[in-house]
Amino acid sequence: MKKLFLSLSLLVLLLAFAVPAFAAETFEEVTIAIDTIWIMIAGFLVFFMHAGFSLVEIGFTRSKNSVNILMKNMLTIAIGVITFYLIGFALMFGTDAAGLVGTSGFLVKGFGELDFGIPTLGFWFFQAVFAATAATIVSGAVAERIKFAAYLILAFVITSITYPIVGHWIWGGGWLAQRGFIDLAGSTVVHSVGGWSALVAAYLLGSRVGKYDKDGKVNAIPGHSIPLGALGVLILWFGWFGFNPGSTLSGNAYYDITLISSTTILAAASGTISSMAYSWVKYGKPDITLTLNGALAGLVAITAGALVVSPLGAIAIGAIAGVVLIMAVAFFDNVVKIDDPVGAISVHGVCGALGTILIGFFAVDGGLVYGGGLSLLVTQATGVGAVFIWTIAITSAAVTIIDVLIGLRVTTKEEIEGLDIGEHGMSAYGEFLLNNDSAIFNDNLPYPGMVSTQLREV
Amino acid sequence: MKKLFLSLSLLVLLLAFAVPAFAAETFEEVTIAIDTIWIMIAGFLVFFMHAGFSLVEIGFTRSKNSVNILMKNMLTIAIGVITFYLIGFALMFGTDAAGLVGTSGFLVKGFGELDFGIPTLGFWFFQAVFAATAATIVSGAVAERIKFAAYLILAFVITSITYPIVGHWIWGGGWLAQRGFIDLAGSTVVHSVGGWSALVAAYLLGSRVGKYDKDGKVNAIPGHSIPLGALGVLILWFGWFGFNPGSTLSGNAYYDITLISSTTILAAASGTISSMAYSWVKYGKPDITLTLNGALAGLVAITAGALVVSPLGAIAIGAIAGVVLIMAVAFFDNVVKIDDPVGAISVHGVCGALGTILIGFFAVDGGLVYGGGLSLLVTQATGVGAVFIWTIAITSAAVTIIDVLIGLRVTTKEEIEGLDIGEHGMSAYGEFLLNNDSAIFNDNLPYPGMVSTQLREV
Amino acid sequence: MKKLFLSLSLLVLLLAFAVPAFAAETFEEVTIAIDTIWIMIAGFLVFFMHAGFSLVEIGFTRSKNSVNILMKNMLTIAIGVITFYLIGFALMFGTDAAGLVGTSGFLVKGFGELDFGIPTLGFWFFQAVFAATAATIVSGAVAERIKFAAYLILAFVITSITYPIVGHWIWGGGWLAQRGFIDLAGSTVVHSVGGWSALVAAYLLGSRVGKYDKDGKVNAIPGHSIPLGALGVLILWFGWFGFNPGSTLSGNAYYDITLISSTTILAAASGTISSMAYSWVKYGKPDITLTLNGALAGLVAITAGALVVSPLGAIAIGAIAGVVLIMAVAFFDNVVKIDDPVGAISVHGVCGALGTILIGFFAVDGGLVYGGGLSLLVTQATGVGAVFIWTIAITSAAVTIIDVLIGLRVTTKEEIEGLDIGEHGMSAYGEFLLNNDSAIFNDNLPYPGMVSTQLREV
Amino acid sequence: MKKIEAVIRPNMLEDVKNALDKFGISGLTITQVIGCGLQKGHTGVYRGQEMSINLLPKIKLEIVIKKELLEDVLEVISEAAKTGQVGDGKIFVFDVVDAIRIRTNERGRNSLS
Amino acid sequence: MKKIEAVIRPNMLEDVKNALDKFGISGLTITQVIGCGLQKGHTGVYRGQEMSINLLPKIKLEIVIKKELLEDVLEVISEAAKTGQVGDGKIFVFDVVDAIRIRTNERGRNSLS
Amino acid sequence: MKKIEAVIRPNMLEDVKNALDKFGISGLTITQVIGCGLQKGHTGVYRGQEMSINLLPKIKLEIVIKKELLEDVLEVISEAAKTGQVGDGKIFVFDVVDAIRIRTNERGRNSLS
Ligand SMILES: Nc1ncnc2c1ncn2[C@@H]1O[C@H](COP(=O)(O)OP(=O)(O)O)[C@@H](O)[C@H]1O
Ligand SMILES: Nc1ncnc2c1ncn2[C@@H]1O[C@H](COP(=O)(O)OP(=O)(O)O)[C@@H](O)[C@H]1O
Ligand SMILES: Nc1ncnc2c1ncn2[C@@H]1O[C@H](COP(=O)(O)OP(=O)(O)O)[C@@H](O)[C@H]1O
Repeated sequence: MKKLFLSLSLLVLLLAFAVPAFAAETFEEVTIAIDTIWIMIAGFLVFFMHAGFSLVEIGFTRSKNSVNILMKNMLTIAIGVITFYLIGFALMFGTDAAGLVGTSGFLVKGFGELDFGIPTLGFWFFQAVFAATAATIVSGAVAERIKFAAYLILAFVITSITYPIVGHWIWGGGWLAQRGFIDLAGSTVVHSVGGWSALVAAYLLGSRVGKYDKDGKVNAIPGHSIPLGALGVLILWFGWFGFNPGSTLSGNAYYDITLISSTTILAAASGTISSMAYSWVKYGKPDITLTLNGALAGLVAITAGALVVSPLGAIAIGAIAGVVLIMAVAFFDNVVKIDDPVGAISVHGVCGALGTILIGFFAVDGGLVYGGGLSLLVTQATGVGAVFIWTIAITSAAVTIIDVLIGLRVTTKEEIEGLDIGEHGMSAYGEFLLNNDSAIFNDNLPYPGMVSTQLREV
Repeated sequence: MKKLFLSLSLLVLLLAFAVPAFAAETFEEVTIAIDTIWIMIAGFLVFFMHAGFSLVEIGFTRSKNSVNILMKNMLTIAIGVITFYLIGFALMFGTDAAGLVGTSGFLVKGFGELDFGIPTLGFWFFQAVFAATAATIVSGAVAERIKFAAYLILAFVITSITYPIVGHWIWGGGWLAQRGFIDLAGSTVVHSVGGWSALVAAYLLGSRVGKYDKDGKVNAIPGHSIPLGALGVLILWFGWFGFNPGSTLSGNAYYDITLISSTTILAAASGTISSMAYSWVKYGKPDITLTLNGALAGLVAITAGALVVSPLGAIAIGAIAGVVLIMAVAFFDNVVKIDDPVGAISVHGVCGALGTILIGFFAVDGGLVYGGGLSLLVTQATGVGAVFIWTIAITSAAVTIIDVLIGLRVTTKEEIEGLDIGEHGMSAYGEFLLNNDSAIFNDNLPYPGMVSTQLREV
Repeated sequence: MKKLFLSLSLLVLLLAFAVPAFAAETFEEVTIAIDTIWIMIAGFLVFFMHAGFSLVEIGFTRSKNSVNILMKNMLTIAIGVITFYLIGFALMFGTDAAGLVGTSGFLVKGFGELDFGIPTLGFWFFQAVFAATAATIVSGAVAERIKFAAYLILAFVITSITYPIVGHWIWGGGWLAQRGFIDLAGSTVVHSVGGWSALVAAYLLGSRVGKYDKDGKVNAIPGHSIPLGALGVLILWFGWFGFNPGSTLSGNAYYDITLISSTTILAAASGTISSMAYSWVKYGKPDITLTLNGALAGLVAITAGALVVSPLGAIAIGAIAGVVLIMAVAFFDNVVKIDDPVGAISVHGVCGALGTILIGFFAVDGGLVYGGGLSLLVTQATGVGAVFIWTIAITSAAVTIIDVLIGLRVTTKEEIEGLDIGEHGMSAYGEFLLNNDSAIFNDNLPYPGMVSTQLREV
Repeated sequence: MKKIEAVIRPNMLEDVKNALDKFGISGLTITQVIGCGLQKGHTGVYRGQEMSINLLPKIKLEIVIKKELLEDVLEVISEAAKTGQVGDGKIFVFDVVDAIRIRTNERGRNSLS
Repeated sequence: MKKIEAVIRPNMLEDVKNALDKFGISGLTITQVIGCGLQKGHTGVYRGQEMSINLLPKIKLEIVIKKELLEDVLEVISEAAKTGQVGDGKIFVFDVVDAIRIRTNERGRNSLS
Repeated sequence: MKKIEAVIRPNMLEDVKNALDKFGISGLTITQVIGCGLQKGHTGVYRGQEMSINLLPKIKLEIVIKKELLEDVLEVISEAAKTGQVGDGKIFVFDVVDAIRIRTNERGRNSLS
C-alpha cells in the first residue's frame, strides 16, 4: 500500500509539473547541476543586493525623497532585467565584432544550451542581476533632484548600452579580455561603470539646493535613517557573497570559491576598520556613514582581484580602499564640489578603479609586490582608463539628450517640497512629524539627541 | 605530526557530533545530496518571506497597530509549522481517500525515508514553510481590527485544514492533480487559498473605522512606513527564488531551475513596469504602493506556470497581472467596499487565480496562444473555481464560529487607540511623536513633506 | 561559426579569470564540491545574522544610541574576522596542547588543504563568522553606556582568546570533546560564551541611568523600534538555518541536514508559542519583546542538540526555553538587578546552557527520557560549568583591565545626551522629533498610541 | 482681538475643524501636545515592567479672532469637542495686543482673514 | 514686556533667525505646528484614493522682548519672512505680566537675555 | 487667572511635574520645542562636514492657575527646574481673560481643576 501510495504520489507530482522531471544520470550532468545551483543561488544573493542599495540610498538622504528613491530602485531592477533580456545580453555575449560589441543573440536566442557551462538562461539570469546593479549605483548619486522619467531613460541606457559594451570588452571576449585584463566580478565592469556614470550625471544635474552656499561653504545634509542605511550595507555585504564567489561561474571550483569568499570578507573587514580609524583621526570621531561606505569600499576594491590575491593581499587592498574612500568623499564634496548624497562616485567609481589597479601590485602571480613586473599593472590601468573614457562619453551624451528632450531636474519648488509629493503624490512616512527642511537650515535645527544641557548628577 | 593532528581532529569532530558523519558513497547518494541541499536552501528562502510579509503589512498600515501585526506574523509561522507537523502534512500527503484528503502520516510518521526523493523531514520542511505562507496572507487583510486570539484560531484552521486539503487535491495526488491541473508552486494552492480566505475574513470583519464615510466616500488610510513596505517586497521577491525554483523539488533538474528562475524574475519585472505605468495613466502619478503590489502581482501570477511558459510568456503574464492588480484594488475599495489594507485579496486571490488561468493561454505545450485548444484552460478554470468555493465555504464557517465563540473584532475604542495598546499593552515606536489618528481626520492633517508654500528662488 | 564563438568566448572567460577554471573530475571531487558550496552558503547565512543582531539591538534600545550600536556591530564583524584569521583559528584548531589550546596555524598557515574535508580557507570562513557572533552577543548587553573604544578591545579579547579556547575544548579536539560533550553548533561554544561575557560586562558596567530608582524600583526603558527588532529576529531565525544545518560540515549528510533543519524550526516555533503564552498568563497580555526573545531562546536551546533529538524533543526543548527565558529576564531585571537592555544574558547565556543540559534528557541516544542513564547529562553539565567558569574569569579580568586602562563607561552627561552624539558626533535619525529622555521620565510621557480618551461612537 | 487656546481630544479635531469652517473661521494653528488634568492615564507593560502613562496626547488649537465673535466661537468649539467624558479638555481666552499679516503688512483686525 | 508669536513658513526660519541674530535678539522658542488660513492645501493620492490636505506645516516663533523693541522686531520678522505669496503667515502680539530666569531668579525685564 | 509658560530642560520635566503634583497642581499642557538663549549649541560632523547646532530641545509647560497661587507656583517650578547652569530656561506669566471646561461648560476660575 505504501509503495502504491508512493508511486501514485510521485506520478502525480510529475503530472502536476506537466513536464517530466529531469534527473541527472551521468557524472557530467551532476557537475552541471552543481554549477547551476551554485550560480543560481549566487544570482539570488546578487538580486538581494538591490534591497541593500535601496536602503543605503534612502537612509543617507532625506525622508521627503524616500518614495521617489524606492520607486527608482524598483524600476531599475525591472528595466534592467527586461532590457538585458531583449538587448543587453546580446551586446555583451553575442558574436564578437572587432572586439567591441556582440552582434547576435537578442532575446537570448541562438546560443547552444550549454555554451556557458550551465543552461544559457541560468547564465543570463546571473548576468541580468549584475546589469541592474550598475544602473542602481547611479540612482544614489542623482538622488533628491532628478526627474523620475529622466532617470528611467538613463537606467535604460546604462543597462542596454553602457554596461553591456564594457561587459563585452572584458567578459564577453572583447579587446580587453584578449589582453589579459583581470576583473573577476566587476570592480571595473560593474562598479566603475556605475560610478563614472554617477559622476557625469551628478555633475550635469548640479548640487542639491542647500548643499553649497553662495560663498562655497559646504553644508552637511544628514540622512534621515542611519539604521536603514546600515542594514542596507549589511545586506550588500551579504549579497556580495553571491557577487564574488558566484563569479567562479562554477560550483565545482571549490578552491576558488573558498579563496574568493575569504578575500572578500577580509577586504570588507579591513576596509571597515581603516575607514573607521581614518575618520577618527581626521574628523575627531569615528564617523558612521564613512565607516559604512568604507566596508563597501573594501568590497568594491576586492571584487576584481578576489581570486588572484592572497588573504593578506586582500586585507591590504581593503585597508587602502577604506582610506582612499574618505579622501575621495572629501575631494568630491569640497574640491570639485560634485554633490553625491550617498558617496556612490567614491565607493564605486574610485574604489572600483583602485581595486582593479591594485591587482597590478597584489596579484600573487604577476603583481609588482611579488616581483611580477609592470605588464599586468599596465594592462589593468589601460582597462580602467578605457572604461572611464567610454562611460564618461556615453553618459554625457545620454544625459545631455535627456535634458534636451524632457528636462533632467525637477523644479526648485518641487525639490524643496520633496520629490515624493512632486513625482508620486505621497509621503514615505504617513504619520511621523519631521523636520523637512533640514537641508535648508541644517545649521540651526538640532538633531535628535543633541541635547547640550548641563545635566544634574544622577 | 600534522597527520596525527588531522586524524585526532577529525576523530574529535566526529565525537563532538555524536553520530558518525554520513558521506555520500554512491552516485545516487550524490544526486540525493544535491536535491536535498537545493530544497533546503529554497525552504530557507521561503521562510525568509515571512520577514517580507511582516514588513509589507506593517509598512502599509498605521503605527498604532504594528506590534499587533508583528505578533500575528510571528505566531503564524509558529502555529503553521507546529500544526503542519502534527496534522497538516498528513492531510496533504497521507494515503489518499477519494482524491479528497490524506488520511495517514500524522506527526510525519509512516512514510518511507525517501518517498519524496529526499529525506521525508526535508520534504516536510519545505512544505511547512509554504503552509505558513497561506495563513500569513490573511493576516494583512484583517489587519488593524481583528482580535489577536481570534486571528490565532483562524491561522490554525488555515494551516491545519483549509490549505492542506487544497494541497492534497493539487500536490498530494488528489482529484485535481489527476486531471492534469498545473500549479507549479502555488498560485492557487498557496496564494488563492490565502487570498480567498482574506476575502471572507475581511468581508465578515467589516471595514476599519474611518475607511468609509456614511455617504460611502472612500478615505485613504496611508501606511506609516513605505520604506519598510518596500523592503518587505524586495525580501518577498528574493524569497520567491526559493518558492518557485525550489518547487522543482530537485537540484538536478538544472534546465527547469534556470527556466523557472528566469520566468519568475521577468514576470516580476514586467508586473512592476505595467503597474507603475498603469497607475501613472490612471491616477496621474506613478503610485508606489500599487507598483510594489504590482511586482508581487507578477510574482504571484507566474508561480503556477513558471515552468510551462516561455520567457516572453512570463513577461506577458506579469504585465497583465500588474494591470489587473490595480483594477482589482479599485474594485474592492470602491465597488464592493471590502477594506483590505495591504491589497492581499487583489495580489494573492485575484492574481493567483489569474496566473493559474493564464496557463491555459500561455503554456507552450497546450496553451491557447500556441494553438493548444481549450482543454488545458478548462482544467485550470475548474481548479480555480473549486478552490474558490472550498476556501470561501470553510473560511466562512470558521470565521462565523470564531465570532460566536470569542468575538472577531476589537472594540471601536480599542481600534481607535490602536491594537498595540489594547492587545499587547505597548507601542511599536517608544519615542516618536506620531499623528495617531490619521485615519480619523486624514483629509485634514498634512503628511510630512506636504509643504505647499510658495518658495523663494534659491 | 557558433562553435568558434563558443570556444573563443570560453577561452576569454578563462583568460579573464587569470587562472584555469577548476572542474571536478572525480567522484570524490564532486562530494567535496557539494560539501564546499553547502558550508559556504551556510556561512553566508551566518554572516547575515549580524544584520539580525544589529537590528535587535537598536530596536530594543533608544534612538539616541543607535549610531553607536551600529558602529559596534560593524566593528565586531571586522575585528572578529581579522582577529580570527590572525590568531583565533590557530588557538582553536591548531595543534592541541594538553587538551586546552591550539598552538599552531597562525594566519591559517600550516594546515593541509583538505584537513577539514573542504579547502581550509572555506572551513576558516565558516568558523570566522561564528567567532564574530559570540562577541556581538555582548554588544547588546552593554549597550547605551559602554565606551566605544572599550568595547572594541573587549570584542578583540572575545574573538581572539575567550571564544577560540572554548572552541578548542569542544570543537578543536580539546578535553571536553574527548569526553563526548555534545554541542552541534554552539549553544555553549558560541551562545553561552557570549551570554556569560555579557553577564560579566553588564554587571561591571552597572545599569543605565534611570533603570533603577534609588529605592530599587525597576523602570521600563522601552526600545525605540519594535519593527526593526522584529525584523532582526526574523533575520536571525533565517540565518540560523546556516548556523545549525551548516554545522554538519557536509552537504552530503542529507539525513542530518534535514533533521537539523526540522528540529531547528520546530524548537523556534515552540519557543515562540510558549513565551507568548507564558507572558500572557504572567503579565496579562502577550508581550512582543518577550515573544521575540522566546523565538531566539528556542533557537539557542536547540543549537547544541539539533542532531541528537527527535522533532518532538525539539518541540519540548523550545517550549521549555521559551518559559525559562521569561523567568530569566525577570530574575536579572528584578532580583540580581543586572541591566541587560536586549535580554542577551537570558537568551544566549541561560538558554544556551539550558539547551546543552537538556541534551542529557532528550538525546534519543543516551538521554534520560529515553532511559539513557545519567552519564551524558553529567558530561553536558560538566561542559556547561567549565565554560561558565572560564568565561566569567577571563571576561572579568579583561573588563577590569580595560576599565583601569581607558575607562569602561561614558560620563553620565554623555549617557543622558546619548552616545551617538558623544562618541560619533551625529544622530541616527536626522529629522524625526523624538522624546529622547524617555528613560528619565518614562512614567510620565505617553508612548504613541497611548490615547486613553473616551471615544464617541463612530 | 482675542486669542482662543483650546486643548481638545485628538480624535475630535476633525469635528471641531468642520464646525469652525461652517461658522466661517478659516485661520487657525494646531500643535500636538501632551497634558494632564482630571483624566487618568494608562498602565503599560514592557518586558514585564509596568509603565504608568499619565500624560496623554492632546491637540492644542490657537485661533485669533475679532472680539465680537468670541462667545460664538467658544460655543462652536465646546459644542463640537464635547463627549461628556473626563478628558474633553479646556479652552482659555487671552487678549491680543496686535496682529500683522506678513504678506501685506496689514495690522490689527484687518489682518485676520 | 511683550510676547511676539509669529507663524511663518518652515523654509523661511533660517532667514528670520539670522535677521533676529543680527538685530541682537538671541532668546526665542520654536514649535512645529500645522495651520490653515487663506492658503489652499494639496491633493495627494494613495492607492488611487484622493486625500485633501488643508493643514500645512508652519513654524511658530515665540519671542519675549522689552516693550520698546516691539516695533523694530516686528519689522525685522515680517521683512525676513515675506515672500509676497499667500501663506506667508501672521504675527500676534501679547502683553507679558512677568518673566523669570530660572537659573538666577532674576525677574522682569532683567531676566530677558 | 494667570497662565504660566515655562521653558525648561527636557530631563528636568519629571522633577518639575512631581513638584507640581505635590503642590496640588494637576492640570498642565506640555509641548516639545526647540530654543536658544544664552546657552551655546553643539558642533556635529557628518561625512566630514561640520554642522553647528544652536537650537536645543526644550520642554514648554503651560499651566493656567488662579491668580493667588501665582507666586507659589512660580517658586515651585523654578526650584525644581534649576541646575544653576546656563540653559535652565525661562518662565513667562500672562493674564487669562476666561477659561472653560468643555465637558461641563463651567466658566472662569471654577473650570480650573
Ligand atoms: N490648568 C490647566 N492649565 C493648562 N492646561 C490644562 C489645565 N487643565 C487642563 N489642561 C489641559 O486640558 C487637558 C484635558 O483636561 P482634563 O482635566 O483631563 O479634562 P476635563 O475638563 O474633562 O476634566 C489636559 O490634558 C491638559 O492638557
Ligand atoms: N486667525 C488666526 N489664528 C491663528 N492662526 C492663524 C490665523 N490666521 C492664520 N494663522 C496661521 O498663519 C498661517 C498662515 O496664514 P495664511 O492665511 O495662509 O497666510 P496669509 O497671511 O498669506 O494669508 C496659517 O497656516 C495659520 O497657522
Ligand atoms: N526672550 C525669550 N523669548 C522666548 N523664549 C526664550 C527667551 N529667552 C529664552 N527663551 C527660551 O528659554 C530657553 C533657555 O534659555 P537660556 O538663555 O539658554 O537659559 P538661561 O536662563 O540659563 O540663560 C531657550 O532655549 C529658549 O527656548
